[in-house]
Amino acid sequence: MALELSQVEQGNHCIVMAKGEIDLYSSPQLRDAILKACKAGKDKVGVNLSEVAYMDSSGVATLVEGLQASGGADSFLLVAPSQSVLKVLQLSRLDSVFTIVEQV
Amino acid sequence: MALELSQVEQGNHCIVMAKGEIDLYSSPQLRDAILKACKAGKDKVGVNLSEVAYMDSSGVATLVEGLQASGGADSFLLVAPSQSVLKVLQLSRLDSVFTIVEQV
Amino acid sequence: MVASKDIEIQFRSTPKLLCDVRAVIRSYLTNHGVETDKVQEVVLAVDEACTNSIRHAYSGQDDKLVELSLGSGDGWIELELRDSGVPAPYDRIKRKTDEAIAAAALTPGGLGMHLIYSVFDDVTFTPGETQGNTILMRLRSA
Amino acid sequence: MVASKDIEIQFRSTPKLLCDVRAVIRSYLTNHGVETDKVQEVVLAVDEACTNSIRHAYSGQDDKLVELSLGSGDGWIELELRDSGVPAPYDRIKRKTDEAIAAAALTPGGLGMHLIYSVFDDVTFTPGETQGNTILMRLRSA
Ligand SMILES: Nc1ncnc2c1ncn2[C@@H]1O[C@H](COP(=O)(O)OP(=O)(O)O)[C@@H](O)[C@H]1O
Ligand SMILES: Nc1ncnc2c1ncn2[C@@H]1O[C@H](COP(=O)(O)OP(=O)(O)O)[C@@H](O)[C@H]1O
Repeated sequence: MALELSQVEQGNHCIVMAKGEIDLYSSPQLRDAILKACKAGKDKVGVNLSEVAYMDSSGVATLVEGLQASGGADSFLLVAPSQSVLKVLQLSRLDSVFTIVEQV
Repeated sequence: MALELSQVEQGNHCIVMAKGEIDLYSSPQLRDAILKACKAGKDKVGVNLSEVAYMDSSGVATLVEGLQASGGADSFLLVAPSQSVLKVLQLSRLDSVFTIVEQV
Repeated sequence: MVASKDIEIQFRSTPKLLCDVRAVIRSYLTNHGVETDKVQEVVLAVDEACTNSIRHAYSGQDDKLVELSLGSGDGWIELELRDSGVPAPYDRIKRKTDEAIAAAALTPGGLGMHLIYSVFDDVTFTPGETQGNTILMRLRSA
Repeated sequence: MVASKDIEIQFRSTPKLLCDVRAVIRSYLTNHGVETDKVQEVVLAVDEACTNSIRHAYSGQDDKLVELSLGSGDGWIELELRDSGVPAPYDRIKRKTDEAIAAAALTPGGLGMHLIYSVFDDVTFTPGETQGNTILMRLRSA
């Protein structure tokens, strides 16, 4: 299952919608999408992970990079992460580093 | 995905409910379940294939055997076959041999 | 194989493992842009070929080896299956005429080879001189 | 491996194929009665190990070979991964203490080995003397 990415602007948010599997192959695509969203000129960047069936540590590293690029946890949101994404964040003990919201 | 089988009696029908994948490994289990249903003393035997995600030619052969064991197409019904089961029956040109019903 | 090989799966000749082999074929084809309907047909056809190696080449012995290579390139997706059992008799595996297929339609059995020939764009079945079988199954890719 | 080998997958060292490798692991574990939650964790851990072979052992070269064997028996499910790249430095792959893990928690990276050690009941990582790595990952089965 490939990764499908799209960008949605919503008020002062720029949201990356991700669908599929995030691994060593697809995380560079996610990285590009997040960096593009950071440049959209909105206050906050979000990554909607509700339809991500699988994510590995290269995905986690990409999200950490996004957090840094966007200016920190106040301006970078993980939106509705799926159960498997949440699990990887917990296993990597990074769940408390991110701002996780159910919707924007 | 393993094959799960159960037997349901409904009026003058004895129905084998099949769920999962039917292949060379699991078709002997389906065979046993059908032969057991044939001995249940009902007028008609049905095999509900609505939740069968995969079936190969060993499954087709097992259904043909069931057709013979139960006394023919008047007394042996395929109930609500899934799209992938229908396809295999068509590919094997055996769809017209069976009585296919949407429900009993 | 002509295309460059991506994955090779070697599995014990037991029906129990067919499901796992189907999973990797399904994933590989989907990731190579084959449509869901076609994926289903290819998985079915290759499963029939694996089943034949187990039933016919190895007469059901479950401690032999079946090998499947997956590759792609040059506009083709290739799957090559190999066993080292009893070679198939040539007249049982050759492509049948439409009349022969119609005549045999109502008997179960003999479906596998028909499926393999209809699903793939190019099939080469090479029974060994004294041992083993190789089937190269090729699909034009998008 | 101690358990009897059922499947061996050899795949080219490209991230593109990881998805197909995960598909067969997922299927094998599910068919061996492992619960969905545990299947997810094991798939993740083995994927990290494969990723390490590609990134570290082969420095991203995509034309090398990674091998994964799956087997079961005697109450164990075993997965063995092998590459023939640069052997891992021993101090990078040894099991970390809880303190070391907590200290490293906020930096990305270094997660893979931690995951592998936490998910499996028994892990033996054997870097080769001069070449290659073997990781045997064992799970108690139901
Ligand atoms: N891998 C194989 N090894 C040996 N014989 C084979 C193999 N594949 C096919 N055959 C031969 O070809 C015949 C036709 O196969 P198939 O069309 O799948 O029908 P079936 O398996 O129902 O007989 C088999 O009966 C067998 O004699
Ligand atoms: N297959 C391998 N080949 C070479 N080195 C490896 C291998 N697996 C792990 N390593 C080494 O162990 C280190 C820790 O791996 P890991 O915990 O997965 O973290 P990361 O990959 O993020 O560095 C790697 O940085 C690498 O030096």
